[in-house]
Amino acid sequence: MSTVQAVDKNSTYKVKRPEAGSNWFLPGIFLGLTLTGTKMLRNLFDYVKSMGGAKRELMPTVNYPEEKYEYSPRFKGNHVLTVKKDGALRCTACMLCATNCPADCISIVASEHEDPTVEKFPISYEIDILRCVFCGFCEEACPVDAIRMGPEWQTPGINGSEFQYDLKQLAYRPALKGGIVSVVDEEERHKAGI
Amino acid sequence: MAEVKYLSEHYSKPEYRSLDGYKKHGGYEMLAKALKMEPQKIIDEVKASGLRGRGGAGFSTGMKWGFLPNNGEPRYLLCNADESEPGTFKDRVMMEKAPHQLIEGMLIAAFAVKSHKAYIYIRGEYMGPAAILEKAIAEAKAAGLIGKNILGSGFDCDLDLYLGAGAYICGEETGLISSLEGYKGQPKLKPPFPAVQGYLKKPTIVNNVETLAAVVNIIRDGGQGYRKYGTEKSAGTKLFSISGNVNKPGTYEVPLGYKMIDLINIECGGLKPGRKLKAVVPGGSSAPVLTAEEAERATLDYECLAGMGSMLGSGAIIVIDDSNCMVDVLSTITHFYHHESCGQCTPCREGTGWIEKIIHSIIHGHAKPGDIDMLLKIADNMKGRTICALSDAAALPVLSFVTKFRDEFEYFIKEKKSKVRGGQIYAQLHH
Amino acid sequence: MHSSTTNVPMVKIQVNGQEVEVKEGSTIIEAFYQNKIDIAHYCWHPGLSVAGVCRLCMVEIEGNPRLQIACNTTVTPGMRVSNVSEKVKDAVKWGLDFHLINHPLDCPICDQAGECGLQDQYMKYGRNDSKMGEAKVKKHKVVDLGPRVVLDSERCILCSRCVRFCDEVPKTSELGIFNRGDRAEVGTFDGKPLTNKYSTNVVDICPVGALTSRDFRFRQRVWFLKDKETICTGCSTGCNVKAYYNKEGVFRVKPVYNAAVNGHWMCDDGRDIYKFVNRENRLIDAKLVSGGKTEHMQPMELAKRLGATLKGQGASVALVLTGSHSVEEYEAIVSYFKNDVGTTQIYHWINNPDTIDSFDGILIRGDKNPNTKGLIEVLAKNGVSTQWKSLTDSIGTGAVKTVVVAGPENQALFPDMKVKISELSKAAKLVWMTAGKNSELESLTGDVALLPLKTYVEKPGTFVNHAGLRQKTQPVTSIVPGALSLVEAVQLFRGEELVAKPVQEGEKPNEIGKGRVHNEFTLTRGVW
Amino acid sequence: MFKLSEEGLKYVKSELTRYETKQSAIIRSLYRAQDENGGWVNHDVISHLSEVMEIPAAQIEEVATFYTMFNQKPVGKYHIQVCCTLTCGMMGGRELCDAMMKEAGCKEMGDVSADGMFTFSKVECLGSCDTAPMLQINRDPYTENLNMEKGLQLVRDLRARGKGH
Repeated sequence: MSTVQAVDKNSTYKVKRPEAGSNWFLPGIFLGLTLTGTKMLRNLFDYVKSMGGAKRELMPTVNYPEEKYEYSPRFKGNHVLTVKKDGALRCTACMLCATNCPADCISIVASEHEDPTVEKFPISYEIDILRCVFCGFCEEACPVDAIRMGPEWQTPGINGSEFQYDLKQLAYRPALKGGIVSVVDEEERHKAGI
Repeated sequence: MAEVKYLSEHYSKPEYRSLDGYKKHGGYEMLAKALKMEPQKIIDEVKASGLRGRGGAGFSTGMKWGFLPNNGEPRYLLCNADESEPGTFKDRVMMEKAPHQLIEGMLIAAFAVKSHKAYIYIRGEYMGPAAILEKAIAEAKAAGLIGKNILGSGFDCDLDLYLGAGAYICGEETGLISSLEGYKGQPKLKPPFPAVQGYLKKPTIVNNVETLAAVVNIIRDGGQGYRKYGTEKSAGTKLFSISGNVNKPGTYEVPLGYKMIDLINIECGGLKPGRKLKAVVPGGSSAPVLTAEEAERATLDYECLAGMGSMLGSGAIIVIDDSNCMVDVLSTITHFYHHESCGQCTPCREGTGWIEKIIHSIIHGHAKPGDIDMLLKIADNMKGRTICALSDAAALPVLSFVTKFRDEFEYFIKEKKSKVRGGQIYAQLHH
Repeated sequence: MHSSTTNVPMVKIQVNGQEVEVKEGSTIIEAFYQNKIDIAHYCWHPGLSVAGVCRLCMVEIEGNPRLQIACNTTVTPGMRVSNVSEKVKDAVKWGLDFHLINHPLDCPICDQAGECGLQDQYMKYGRNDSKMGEAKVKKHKVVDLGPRVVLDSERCILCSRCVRFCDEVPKTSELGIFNRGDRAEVGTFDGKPLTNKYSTNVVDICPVGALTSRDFRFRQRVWFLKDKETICTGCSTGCNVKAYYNKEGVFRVKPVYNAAVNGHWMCDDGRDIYKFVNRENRLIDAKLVSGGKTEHMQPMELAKRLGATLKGQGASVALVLTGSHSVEEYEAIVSYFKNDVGTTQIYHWINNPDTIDSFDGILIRGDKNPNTKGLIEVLAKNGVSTQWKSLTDSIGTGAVKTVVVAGPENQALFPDMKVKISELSKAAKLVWMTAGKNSELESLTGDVALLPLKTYVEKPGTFVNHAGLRQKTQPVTSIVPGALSLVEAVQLFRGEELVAKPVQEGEKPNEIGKGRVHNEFTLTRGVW
Repeated sequence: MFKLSEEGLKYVKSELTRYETKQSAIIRSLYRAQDENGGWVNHDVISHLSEVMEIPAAQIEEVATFYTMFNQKPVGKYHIQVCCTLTCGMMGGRELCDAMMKEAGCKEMGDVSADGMFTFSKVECLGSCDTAPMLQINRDPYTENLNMEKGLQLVRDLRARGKGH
């Protein structure tokens, strides 16, 4: 390192300057390359070894969309309106989800059901997915497990109206294969007269 | 101090039922004597006799008559012949054997309380006694004993028979009054008490059949004369209806203060051979049950039974021997009260239903251990919380049966079968 | 009961340690109610007789070992009453439990959820989880009691308020409690449904969701609704009501207690009055049809234009007024037409002359306008006395060229609407100011101007009821933003700009209803 | 449509004036109407009585459904009401009732047997506990001191008598 000289006469800072001729950076580059090189070679070697699929877990990257990341069951994805055993909607339009929703994106219109034991059900149930924050409050508020946050999350749409999910979409979209039966009905809770 | 036929002297004579037969044995002389007396004198005489209500409450009749306000309003005298307390059938015997005794007693009472309109409210199922009474009233009317200017005394009083239609609740004073007014027999709020505002909001006196019949003898023997039988506080005699596991069930008139165990063993011929006394319900189904040793010590008067935590009530003694399962007996009682609750007050309407369902689940083997304490808590919280005493009547048997025979209930819950009868005993819930 | 003017001696008692004064002969629960002290109760209602069947209003009276029910125990001087002692709390907890053991788990589908007596009082006095494991009693659901009321017997707690109401107010005794014990059910004798003119009041006084209104069934959850006091403009009684609304409009009205006007009740026709206020029945935009050309414009714009044409026309202009606007509006428009336009042709359109004085003995009056007396008062003050006939004649003779109609707010109450439209459209120029949408008006040809008006829920105003009682109302919400009230219309006729007036004293939102004791349902949510 | 007979109408009219208020006549008029309507009270009976007595129909229905002796469903020629409370319950009233029901061919309580003869109900205490077990047929005086054979024999006698005329 060369001698130190002050920047200007009356300043107190001292600056260290490299000697002339010692500032070409090649060794620095090689030093850096060794790290990426070893990583690259090891990955390449692992990838070749895993071609047969034996050591698949060694490769952290996921080949989306062929491979999909496995989310936990508590994952809060798109909403699902569950159904009863006979396929009718489990939801009785009690509006608790709409009340509990912080984003106020659920709008329900209830109407009379001819079967007196059912009495009330939603004729329209809309969720504005663009405003939904996927917090799961509706799922917590629902007394009869009529709405759940399902595992799906990749649902693109082209224009705004495709993000207004209506009853059919929420309960009977093809991915649900005819509707998910609500826990309430599986346990035959109503038979016990409670 | 065995059986005394004080009121029921001529009951065994068939002609006593007709007017002439009744007159042959001194009938309606007391009415004539009373009509010459001062009404207030009669009330004092009844008060002096220490006569207490024979229907179940045991309230001093003289005092009750004294509550009438003299504000010039028309007064009504009602005879409570609705007798639906399980175990009680003494009124039926009195009305069948001596209808005129009741009529004479009512006329004297009506004169004493200056009432010009009297009704006999009889329960709907008593078609036999109702027909007999109807005929007796017709005879009395024909003989000028009912209607205008009775026996020339200037006192007129109309007596009529009102038919109930099957409701235990109409045995309660204000329930009877509501039924008489043509509504559902649902008790009215008290205060105001019937003596102040009863039938059609006018002062009303409601007395039991036996109480009114006793008035005739009080006029004959005077207040002190009536005290010949019975104890200091429970004066006079009382007709007891004894049923259950005794050899000779029936109606026996004994002076108050008579030992209960003597009545069971002597008059009623004791229990069936090989059976031991297990419990006695002393005063109709609403009286708390007495265990066998309590029954041994009990004497038949208001004070002794009250002291034992039970009550004389309507004097209906139900003898239960050791062949019966107490849970089963209680199930019939709770079903009775659930069926008879008039449904006005929530604690009684829902509580009786709840209690019966718990007993039903005990008997059918799907009861939980906590149910016994639950029963006690429900009964405790029904008692004293309603307009009339039916909730107390429903709670008291449950409290007494469960506390005094708790082992049978616990055995039933644990083993799912009766401790006494083994196998699934017969107790089905029928609505 | 309260409104007896004779000075009844007062009695001093102590309630929960607090000194309280009450009229002699009143019951303990009235002492609680008048001093706004909380007490659990269902079957007692200030406007009905005492039933004493729910057994919740238990109080402990010093010197009395047993708990007494407050609704049937009259007050005696120096009585010390408490309903916060442990014994009472436990009794009320158990009393509530008895109410709840056979109650169905219907809250999700029950309209009363949010203002239900069981929910509110369970939260306040109950809060214990029921240990009832047995099966509940099953009863009839969705029973059709009549055109306006739906019954659910399982929710019913048999407090008999509805039965007592039908016996005591309309005195038609359509309701009864049939069967006995816990199988008892409220009901009508089929063949005689609940059709009396006050049937919907049973829905208000029913503390639970057993009786629900068919008109409001499943339409909205009550916690999404806000409420504000106004009066009912269905007839000249001027019942005090509370309108329940949110951004979509007004959903229902409930009566507010006002001893001087309607007590606790209101009639069934009044229940439908709110319907004309909502957007779907309203005239939204202003329209000017002249010389075959129709122009749609902002109401304020049309009002300015009309102002210009009307100024100084003199007697060739006639004004037709109905009894459904407020006194301030009448003063503004009548003085404008008298001074600026210079006409005295101001006519009062009476919608049902023959039944105008009828009265059903309780609340319903024949005169279907809230402010007829106010209009007559303003017309008299301005020395206007005209006969309707002279209007139709002068239209015939062409003396009157333009007719300005400050039309009816609620067209449903004006059966002669069609007749008047054809009568008045004979005039050369017709200016029709109304709040409601009307197909005849829209289809009129010739020189017509339609100006949308505000309804009574959107503007403040004073209404004078049949007895001359002046009642000020506060705007509840705004439904058609562009619409004008007559006061604003007159300002625009004069060419002035609309400027928001600062709120005067006495008109602040919570000052209007200060004097009134609220109906116990509207004091707090649900049964108090 | 149910119509009271000539004397029935006269009887009800006389009952209306017998008591202080006309409501008090409801019970006896219902008894009369029930007898003339084959032992049970239905909707037509109540509406007819309501017209005849000028009392709101709801009040009459309240009374008709409150008391147990007015049957809400059709009953057979012999409505056998077996007492099952307390003493009779202990003495076998319930077993007796079931046995008689089987004998008479009624499956459920309150049903009318195939031949229209019998209807059974388990009623509450009839006030004759000393002669338990006992029963009441329609509204006649009591049939007392029964046991299993007497009960079954009673059913057979009644069936024979019922077929007789």
